[in-house]
Amino acid sequence: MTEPDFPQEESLFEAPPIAEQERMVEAILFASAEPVPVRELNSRMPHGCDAAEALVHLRKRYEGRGVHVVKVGDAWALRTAADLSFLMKKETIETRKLSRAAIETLAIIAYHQPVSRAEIEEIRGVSVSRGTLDQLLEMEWIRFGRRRMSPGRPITFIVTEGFLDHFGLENARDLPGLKELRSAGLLDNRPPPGAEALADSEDSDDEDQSEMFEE
Amino acid sequence: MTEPDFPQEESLFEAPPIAEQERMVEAILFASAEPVPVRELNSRMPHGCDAAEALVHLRKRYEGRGVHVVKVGDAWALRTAADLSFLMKKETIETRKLSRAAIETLAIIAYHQPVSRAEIEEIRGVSVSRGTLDQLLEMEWIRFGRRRMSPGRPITFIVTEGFLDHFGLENARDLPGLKELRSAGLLDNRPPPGAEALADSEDSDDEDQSEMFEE
Amino acid sequence: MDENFDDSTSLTQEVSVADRMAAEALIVDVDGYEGPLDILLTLSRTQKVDLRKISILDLAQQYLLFIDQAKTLRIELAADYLVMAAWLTFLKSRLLLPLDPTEDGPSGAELAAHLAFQLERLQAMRESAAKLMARDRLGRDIFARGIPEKVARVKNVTYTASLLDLMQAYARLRTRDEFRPFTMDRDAVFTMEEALGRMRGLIGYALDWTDIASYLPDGWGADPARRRSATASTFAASLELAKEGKVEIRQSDTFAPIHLRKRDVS
Repeated sequence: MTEPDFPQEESLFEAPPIAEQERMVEAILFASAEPVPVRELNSRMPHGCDAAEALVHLRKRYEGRGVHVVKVGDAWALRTAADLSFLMKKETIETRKLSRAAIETLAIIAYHQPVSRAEIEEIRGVSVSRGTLDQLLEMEWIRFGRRRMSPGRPITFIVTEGFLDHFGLENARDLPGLKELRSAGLLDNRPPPGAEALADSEDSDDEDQSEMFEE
Repeated sequence: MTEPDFPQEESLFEAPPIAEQERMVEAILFASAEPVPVRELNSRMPHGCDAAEALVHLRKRYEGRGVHVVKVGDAWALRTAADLSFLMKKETIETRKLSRAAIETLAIIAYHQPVSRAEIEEIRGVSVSRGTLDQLLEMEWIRFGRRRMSPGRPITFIVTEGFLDHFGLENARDLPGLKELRSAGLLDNRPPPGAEALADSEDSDDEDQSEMFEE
Repeated sequence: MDENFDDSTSLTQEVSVADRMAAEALIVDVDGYEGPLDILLTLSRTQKVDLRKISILDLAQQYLLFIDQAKTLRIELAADYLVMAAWLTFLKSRLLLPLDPTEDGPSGAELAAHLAFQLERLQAMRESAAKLMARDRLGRDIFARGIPEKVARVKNVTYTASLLDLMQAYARLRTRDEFRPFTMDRDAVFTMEEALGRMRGLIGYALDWTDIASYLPDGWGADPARRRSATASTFAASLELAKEGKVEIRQSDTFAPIHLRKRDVS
C-alpha cells in the first residue's frame, strides 16, 4: 500500500526488478478493458519502472497463449486470441449495423486522414449525410482533427484509438492494403483538371496520411 | 469465426491437446463478465475437453504472476494478485493552500507554544474546530505537548520538526517577532494593548515563547 | 488515358444487347445507387476490363443511355444524375471532336482520365472498406477483459503554506483589536427612552411635588459622567411627560431644584 511518493531526483530507492515490473504491467492490463497508455502505466507503477521494457517481456510471454498483449496506438491492452472467437459466443457484442455509406465514409477517413467532408464527398461522388458522420462520431471511431489552413478552414476527420482497437490495428499505418493504394496513387489528392483552387486547399504543414507513410 | 462443428456424439475427432485447452480456458476466463463454473467451461469448449485438467495447468502457469486463477464458489476467475492491489489506484496529488482558520491556528501555536485550545480560541476570538487541529496534527506540523499544571490540566499543542523543516526554521524562536513583522511592513500599527496581557497569561513554569515578543 | 481515347474512336453508337440488358437491370432499383459515380462504377463492370483500361467514352455512352431509359420509364432522377449526364455529354463531344488549340480548359482526355481515377479510387475505397470490416473485430472475434477492475481514483491533497502566510496570519491576529469598527461607547449613557420608561412607571405615585433628581436610577448618581447623562435624560423625559399633560413641572428659581407632580386628569 506504500506510495511511490519520493520525488524524481531521489535515487535512494531502486526500481523493482524487471520481472516484478512485468507482473505489475500484467496486473494493470488485466484489470482494464480499455487500452492503457504507456505513460499511465509508468505513472501508476513505482518510480524508476520502465513499463515499455516490461511490456516487451510481457508481450513475448503471452505469445501463442489464449490472450495476447496488443498495441493500440500509444496504448496497450490484453485481448483474446482471434482463433478462439468460436468460444466467445456468449460475449459477442451485437454492433449496430453500419450502412454502406457509413462503412465507406469510415474507410475513406481511415485511408485519407485527415480528410474534410468535401473531400469525402468528392471521393464518394455523393453528399455525406450529417447522420452518417454523427453515427461514426458517436461510436467513437472518428473524431475531429485539425482545421485545414485553406479557405473556409474546413474541419477534418481522423480515426480514433477506439477504431484501431476495434479493428485490431496497432496504428493507422497498418490498414490493410495501404501501401498498395499509396503506390498506385489512389490516396493522392488529385484535383479535377482545371480546378487549381482545389489543389490549394491541401495543407502543406498538415501531417496527413499520405505523408505518414513515406518510407 | 469458425465453428467447432463436430457434434457431441461424434468421437472421430480427438479432443484438442491439453495446451490448446489451457488457451481456451484462459481466453474464456479472461473475457467472461463473471466467474465461470467448470461445467460451463466444458460446455463451451469442444467435445472431449477436460476443463478441470486445463485449469490445473493454467493455475500453475499463473503462479507468482501479476494475475492469479482463483476459485470463487464453484466458479473460476482471473484476479489481480493481492500484493499488486496498490496499482489499482490512480493517485492524483493536489496542492491546496491551507485554510485561513488552519494557518491562523498554526501561527498561534508556533508563536505561543505550548498553547492550549482555550488559549488559541482566546487569541483568535473564535472557537477552533476539531477538524482544524486534526488537519494540522495529520500533516504532522503540530503535536501534543505537555499538559498544563493549571486547573483542568488542559493538553497543549506545540509545533513539530516537520513544521520547522517545511518553513525552513531551525527552531520556533527563529520566527520573526512582532517588531520584525512591523518593520517588514506586516504590522503597521502600534502594538495592541492586550498583547502584553496575553503574554502574562502564559504559565510561568512552562518554557514558553512570550518573551519573544517582548520589545 | 490514350487508351481511353483510342477506344473511343472505334466506338459505335450502337450499344450491345448485353449492355442494354445490364442498363435495364439497373433501372429497376435506381434508388439503391448512391449517386452518379456509383452508377458509373457499376456500369464500368460491364466492360469487364481493368478499371485503368476502361473506355470512358463507352461508359459515358452507357450512362446517357441509362438516363434516357429512366426518363422513358418516367423514373424521377435526382438533379445530380442529370448534371452528370450533361457533363458526360460535354465530355463525349470533347473526346470525339478533334482537339481545338484555341479552346480553353482541360482537354477531353484529361477529363476522362480524371473520371477514370475517381472510379478507380472509389472502387479501391470500397474494397478497403470490405477488408476492414472483414478483420478480426473487438467484440466479435477478439475480446476485452470481461471483469475489468475499477481503478480507484485517490486524490491526495497536500496543503501548503509559506512562512509569509504564517507571519501574515499572525500579524492579522495581533492587529485585529485595533481595527475594531467604530461604535459609540454607551456605558455611561442613560437614554431618554430609558428615562421615559422609568418615569412612566413612577409618576403614578408622584401625588406631591417631588425633585426630579430623585427619579435618577440607582447607581447613576455617583459617577459624574453617568449622573450627567441620567440627569439630562430624566429632565428631557419630564418635559415630554409635561407635554403629554401627564405631569406638572415647576422651578422656584434659576438653578433651583426642579419639581414635578402628577397632573390630575379631570
